[in-house]
Amino acid sequence: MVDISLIAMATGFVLILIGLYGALTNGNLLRMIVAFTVADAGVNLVLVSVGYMRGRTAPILDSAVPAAEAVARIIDPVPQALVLTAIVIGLGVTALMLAYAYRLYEAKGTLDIAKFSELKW
Amino acid sequence: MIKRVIALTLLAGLGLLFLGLLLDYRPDTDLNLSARYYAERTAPDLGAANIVTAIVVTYRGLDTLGEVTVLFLSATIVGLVLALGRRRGQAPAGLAPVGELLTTGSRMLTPLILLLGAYVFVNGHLTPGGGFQGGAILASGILLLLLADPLRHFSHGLISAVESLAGVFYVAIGLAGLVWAGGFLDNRILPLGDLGALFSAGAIPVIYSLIGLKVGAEFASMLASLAETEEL
Amino acid sequence: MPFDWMKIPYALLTLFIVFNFGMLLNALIQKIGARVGRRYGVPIWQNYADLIKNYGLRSSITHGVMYYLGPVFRLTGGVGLLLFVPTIYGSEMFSNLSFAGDLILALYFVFFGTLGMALGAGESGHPNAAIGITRGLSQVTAAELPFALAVFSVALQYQTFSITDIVAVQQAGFTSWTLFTNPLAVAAAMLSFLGSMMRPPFDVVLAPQEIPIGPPTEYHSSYLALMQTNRAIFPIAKIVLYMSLFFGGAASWPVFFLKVFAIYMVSVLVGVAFPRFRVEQSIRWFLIWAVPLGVLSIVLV
Amino acid sequence: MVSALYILAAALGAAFLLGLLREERRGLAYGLTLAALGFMTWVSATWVWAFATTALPPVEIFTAGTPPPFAINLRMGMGEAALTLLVNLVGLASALYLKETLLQLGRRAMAVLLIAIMALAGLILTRDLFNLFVFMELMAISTAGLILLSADSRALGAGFKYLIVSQVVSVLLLIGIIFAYHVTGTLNIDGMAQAPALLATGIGAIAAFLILIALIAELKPFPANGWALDIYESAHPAYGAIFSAASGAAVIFAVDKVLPIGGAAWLPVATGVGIATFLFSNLLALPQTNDRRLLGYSSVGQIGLVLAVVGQRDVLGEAYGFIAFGLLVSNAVAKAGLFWLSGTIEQRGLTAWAVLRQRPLALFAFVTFLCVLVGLPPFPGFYAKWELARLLAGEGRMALLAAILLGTLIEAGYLFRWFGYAIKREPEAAAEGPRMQGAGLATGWNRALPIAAALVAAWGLGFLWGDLSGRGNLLLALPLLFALAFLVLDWLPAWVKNTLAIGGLTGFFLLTWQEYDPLRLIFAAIFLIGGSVILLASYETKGRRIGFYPSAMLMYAGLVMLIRATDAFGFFAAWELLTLGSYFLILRGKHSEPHALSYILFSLGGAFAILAGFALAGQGAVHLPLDGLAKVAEPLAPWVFVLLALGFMTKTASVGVHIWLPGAHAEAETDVSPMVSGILLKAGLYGFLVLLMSMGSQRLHGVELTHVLLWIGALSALVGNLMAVFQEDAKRLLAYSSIGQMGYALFGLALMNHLGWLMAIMFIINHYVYKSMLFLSVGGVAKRTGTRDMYRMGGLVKLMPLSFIAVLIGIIAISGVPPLSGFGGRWITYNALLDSEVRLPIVILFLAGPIAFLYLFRLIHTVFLGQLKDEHRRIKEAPFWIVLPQMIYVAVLLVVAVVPGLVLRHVDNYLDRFFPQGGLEWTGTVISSNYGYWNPISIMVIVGVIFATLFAWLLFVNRRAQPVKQFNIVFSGERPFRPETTHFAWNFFAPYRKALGFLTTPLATRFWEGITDLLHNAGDLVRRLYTGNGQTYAYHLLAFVVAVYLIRLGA
Repeated sequence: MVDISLIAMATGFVLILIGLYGALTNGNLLRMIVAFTVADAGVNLVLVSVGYMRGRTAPILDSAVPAAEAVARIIDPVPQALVLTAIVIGLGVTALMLAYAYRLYEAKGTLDIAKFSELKW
Repeated sequence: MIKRVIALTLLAGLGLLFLGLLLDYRPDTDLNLSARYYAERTAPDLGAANIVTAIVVTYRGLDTLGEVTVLFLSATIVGLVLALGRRRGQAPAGLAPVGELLTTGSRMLTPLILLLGAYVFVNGHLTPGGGFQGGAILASGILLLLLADPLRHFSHGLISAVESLAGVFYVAIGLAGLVWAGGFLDNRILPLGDLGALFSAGAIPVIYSLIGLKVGAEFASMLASLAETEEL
Repeated sequence: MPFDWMKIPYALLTLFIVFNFGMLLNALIQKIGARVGRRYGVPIWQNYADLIKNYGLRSSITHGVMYYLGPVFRLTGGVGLLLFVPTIYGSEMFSNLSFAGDLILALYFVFFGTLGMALGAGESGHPNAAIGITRGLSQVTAAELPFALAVFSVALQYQTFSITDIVAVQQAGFTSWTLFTNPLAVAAAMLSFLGSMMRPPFDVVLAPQEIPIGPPTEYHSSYLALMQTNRAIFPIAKIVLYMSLFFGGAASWPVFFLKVFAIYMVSVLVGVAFPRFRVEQSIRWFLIWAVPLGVLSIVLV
Repeated sequence: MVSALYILAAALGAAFLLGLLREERRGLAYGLTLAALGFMTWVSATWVWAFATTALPPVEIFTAGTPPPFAINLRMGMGEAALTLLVNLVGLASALYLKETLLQLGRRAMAVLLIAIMALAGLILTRDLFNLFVFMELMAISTAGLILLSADSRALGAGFKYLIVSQVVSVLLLIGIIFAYHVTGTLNIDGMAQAPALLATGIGAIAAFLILIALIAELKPFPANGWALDIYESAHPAYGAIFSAASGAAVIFAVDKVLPIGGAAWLPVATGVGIATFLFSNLLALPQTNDRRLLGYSSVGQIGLVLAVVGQRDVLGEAYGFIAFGLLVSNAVAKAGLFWLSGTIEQRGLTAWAVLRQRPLALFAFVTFLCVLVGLPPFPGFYAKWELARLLAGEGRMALLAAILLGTLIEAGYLFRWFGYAIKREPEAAAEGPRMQGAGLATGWNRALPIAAALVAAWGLGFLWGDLSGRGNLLLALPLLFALAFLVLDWLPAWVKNTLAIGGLTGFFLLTWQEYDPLRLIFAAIFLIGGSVILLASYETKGRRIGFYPSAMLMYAGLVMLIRATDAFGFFAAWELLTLGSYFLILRGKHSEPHALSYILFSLGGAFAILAGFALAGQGAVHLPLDGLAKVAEPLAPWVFVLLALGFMTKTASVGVHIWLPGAHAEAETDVSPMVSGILLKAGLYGFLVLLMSMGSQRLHGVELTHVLLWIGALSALVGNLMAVFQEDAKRLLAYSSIGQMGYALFGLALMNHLGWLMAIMFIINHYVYKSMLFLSVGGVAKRTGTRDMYRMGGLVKLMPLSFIAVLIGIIAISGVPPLSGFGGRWITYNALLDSEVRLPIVILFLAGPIAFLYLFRLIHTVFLGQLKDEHRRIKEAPFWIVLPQMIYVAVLLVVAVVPGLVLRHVDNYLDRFFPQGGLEWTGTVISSNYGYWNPISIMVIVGVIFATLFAWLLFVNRRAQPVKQFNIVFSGERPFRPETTHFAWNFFAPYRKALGFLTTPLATRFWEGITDLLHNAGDLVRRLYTGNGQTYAYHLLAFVVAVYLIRLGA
């Protein structure tokens, strides 16, 4: 039976590729931003799926998982911590891109990226 | 058309890369070096029940500090970017009336959302979730208020005050760790208490609630800034 | 080595002999040219008459210092060249002041006169003078090259630059002349000799018909007299150099007169037969015919 | 010492505190920002001082009280301390520079600036990979924020493009990090580096690839750096300074930390990407017209160069830090300074920088930064490039060294072209803004201070790197100090400085002349005594003459250090100093800007060939004494010979590389032309002497190299003289004649026998004397008549007799006519030719000889003889100070003509050491060789006597002759009424041009113009790659990633 983490990772990768494809082919700024968020979601999915181990539980020490048995019972907590930071950073950049998109729209009245290419060569 | 073909070929190349990762990936059978250390040492050293919180707040505290700064930065820059925009000042014109269901729902739900958010970031070191998740919940409450009444004006002064104070205290705690305890952002400046209790795991709950407040405030300021650009 | 004063009277004696020989030779050659053209030609003493007339005249005008120095430079060049080269081989009396420098000095002293003349004529302000000089200088660059190559190949052959040594080697009968031991060099040198003798086909420089007598246009009376004296001495001095290098030099005066006359006739004979070259034609002619001979002479020595 | 964490904490604390202050308390907020930055700078400064003075090991800083693999640790070593100091200093200076903008935008902008600097410091200090990612993202976001400071509306577009690219980079980096963690079990960089096997195959290899390619992408590699250039062009210049100096340095240090995890296979990749970026960025910078975009290309190129150096760390060993930091620090200081300078100029065109001419101090800063960038002495880049070349050549990586030198040459090209515009061109639109007067650096004090700091830092670092290099600090060399002293004394009047200069030169000669052997003594005499004689002519110029004396003294300092140099480094440093000094001198001419540019390019090209030659000869040895060239191993020796010969040929303007000389010498000022022509060309010959003395003759593929030099010398003589014949401009005629004379001297040296070298020495002395004399006299005539075209002059002998005498003696000397010293040179030449077995080149040399007559006569006839023009009727003799040196030279020429032994005898004996047989015998007044004899005194006497008698006789006969008026000539009956029509000067040798004109077709000029056009068009074509569309830039990035992956897969 294929391990759940492989499925999650595969979907993560597919999401990344879809996101990047969207960012590359869509001229509209907002569509690009949404595409990047899709890619970020894919990345986060991959991050989480790396730490998973079959038949283990979440790394919370409580009545169900006493401190002594922790080593044998819990999955790898580090990717979980990393994904937390990755999500927040992804959000920060997306918020910034939205603000930029707004100002670009206000400046040129269009959302087509090709229109903002006066800086070239 | 040509753009699509090029995009597809490039992504095929990247996909090849990812395929290489996917196929050779063997999940671990038991915890690796760092995970094993965290599993064994978190309870006795830091006294935190939620290992992920322990990692996020203390072991990799600098990351979180960086992360909070990222959010602070985004909020500030969004404020800066949109402030530049608003200087030309458009007064919002007449508004479409808001649905009755939304106004009563928000009046009832908002306190509950805020309560849940507070609970999440206060118990960060015990139950799943923590500062960021709690802050996000708080922000969703504020978003609900905004949806209900788009003209509502949030006092930026209050939000940035909360934000700054939380940030300053966070850095102060970090420095305190450096001066009194083992290192920067070390949580052993407060008693560890016993595992599972509310007041345990040293400074972790304090830090995490500060983070919760700060994240909530930052989201609020971002939403407020974005709302004020509403061109009705 | 102490400078023995007796050399000066001997040198003046050589100068006197060569000067008179030059005057007569020029007149004789003009007479031969006329007789070929079925004319009587000038009397043999004609040059003396012109010279005395010019020396007698007193000019009251000058175009400035350099104009003054032009003829002086010219004659100094002619006389100097004669004295720096030993005329008669073997005789202490007639080796003139050749202690001062060797073949290279002679080679370069030829230009002393030309340079001085150029400056003087330039000063006169007459455009034709300048045009004549540019033609002369342009032609000289191409004409000098084969001669320099020939001289160098001779120097290579005899491994010396001192003229007396070169002549000494050629004393063993006329088969030992450079003419036979190094014919290519002599051929190149003789072609270049034609170029330097200001006779047709290379006399565009002072072309009588086209520009009133070229560089010395503005010169007259005593200035012209100096130039005429030089016109007598300078060709002979150059021929002495050719004679010493290529035709075994002269052991006595009669041999000297004969050889000089023979070499001079070479340029006359060629001159009679050919029309005048323009400057670029003459340059091309030298570079196409004379220079390869010179190069071959150096490579094959 | 305060722990490095306080740097991060202080910045964050201040940023958050700013939130508390009310909106209108901006002054206080600005004060707080400066205080925080000041504190951070102080902390890193104390660390740098601690590491510099005590042998402190790098300090590990743990967070969260737990050892590294399980928590984030920071390291503070010498490298980190220096870089954080650099970052904080640039941040502080930029904050100062941005005073108005920050106060206008309020506390938010200040917070963003603080966090940006903190992010960079974090990037440098952290040893944890994920933490590196967090700080990288912080830097990306704060960059996007800071771009908004710019008043340029296009900055928004640039910001958005940057965010797109940083999103793609973060995707790759995160995937790489998580799989690297999965494989190695740790996130600590050092932990990963210790387990290279894990990251060598399978997932580990791909993870390492993703991490490293993401980091390298952040370093703006070619072709994926369109976004960076847009930021440089549109961002506020103060931010441009931070972006290029600080963030460039921080990210390159991060790459340096993380590179080991990719194992040794990654070094060639880093080098490849780095060198490609360096070359292409410099190529694309050629066609740029916007100053900030040009600076952008240059900084992207420099970072590429440092990346290439990082890629060579295995070869560079312990000198790696010295080189990498040298290049990094030079780039940082120069770029920051240039960006701040660009802030004080309104228009963005390159010629707009001509406004700097009103601000001498700013102009000095501008040229200092350019020299720091190109890596000229005495700045750090010079020492770094020397060590780099030495080590690369030692490892046989000549292709890489060639690429680096080519890139640097192109960079020097567009930078000095820019400097030429600043000095000579007029700014297009008259800047209607406030006319900025006074010597100040910039308008506000807050803009002047950063520029001044960068200037002081540039010179200070030059001093520091001089000490660190262990090769004798250039700034402590007496001659260079003497030259720099004139910088300080530039406010004095010109004649005071002139006296000081002459005193300095002659004093130095008198102090040191015993130390030199006869050969070097001649060169010392020419450089010092000759230089001071020419300087006499400089008394002519009144006023202060800003910039002349420092440049002149720099050239003389370089020349003196050249002959006193004993090892390759000293020689090369002197070579570049004299090139720089002479470039500034030539640039002073009115229309000399294009020629000065071609001069500096050829000279630097030659200098780099010499650098490559010395590096190859050294084979990695730390010190290479000059006579060590003899001990170079066989397979390399010919190549070293070729490289060094190429370098020296650019200075003696041999045929092929001679096209810079005519313009440079003709357009220079009156007293600069003799210096540059009479003295500077000898440096090239001195180089050849050193080369031939140590290496002797070499064979390459069976071809005898000195034989090739013979042909080049002969051809230069022919081409030089032939071109001189057809010139209309007097100074150009003399310039081409110099090419011819240098061809003779090179021929003499290449004969490789006793008399050949003696001939070359004779030529060196003669050429200095008569070329300086002729240039001075022509300069004097040009000053009086106002023109240099010969056909406009004529008949000046009556009005300028002294100049005429000088030119007369000069042309007699050059043409080699007996009484004067020129004949001595010719006589030795003939004897030398007889000695050697050379045959064919002689033909060309003999043809070149008489041609000298043509242009000499043309010069003297058209200028002094012939018809006097109406407008010149009342001109006076040349100024006294210009005529005096000429008369000195006339005297010297006569003395050398009569007694050549005075100088040549010692040299002759000295040359016995190299070529024992074939010397001259000096018996009494006769000088005889194996083949002939020459008695200069007797020739002079005989000629003099004959001349005097005839002259006296003529004077006696024509006692009453009066000078006649100008037009009183036999003009076939007509009366010439206009001097113009009767002065034969224009197209003087028309028949000659018909005959041999085809030899003067400008093949070399066409060849070199072809190359420059090729580079320009290539640059113009390739830069179309950056279409300006943000999405296209994302394509470039992905294509770059996939391409590098395929290349690595293939390798």
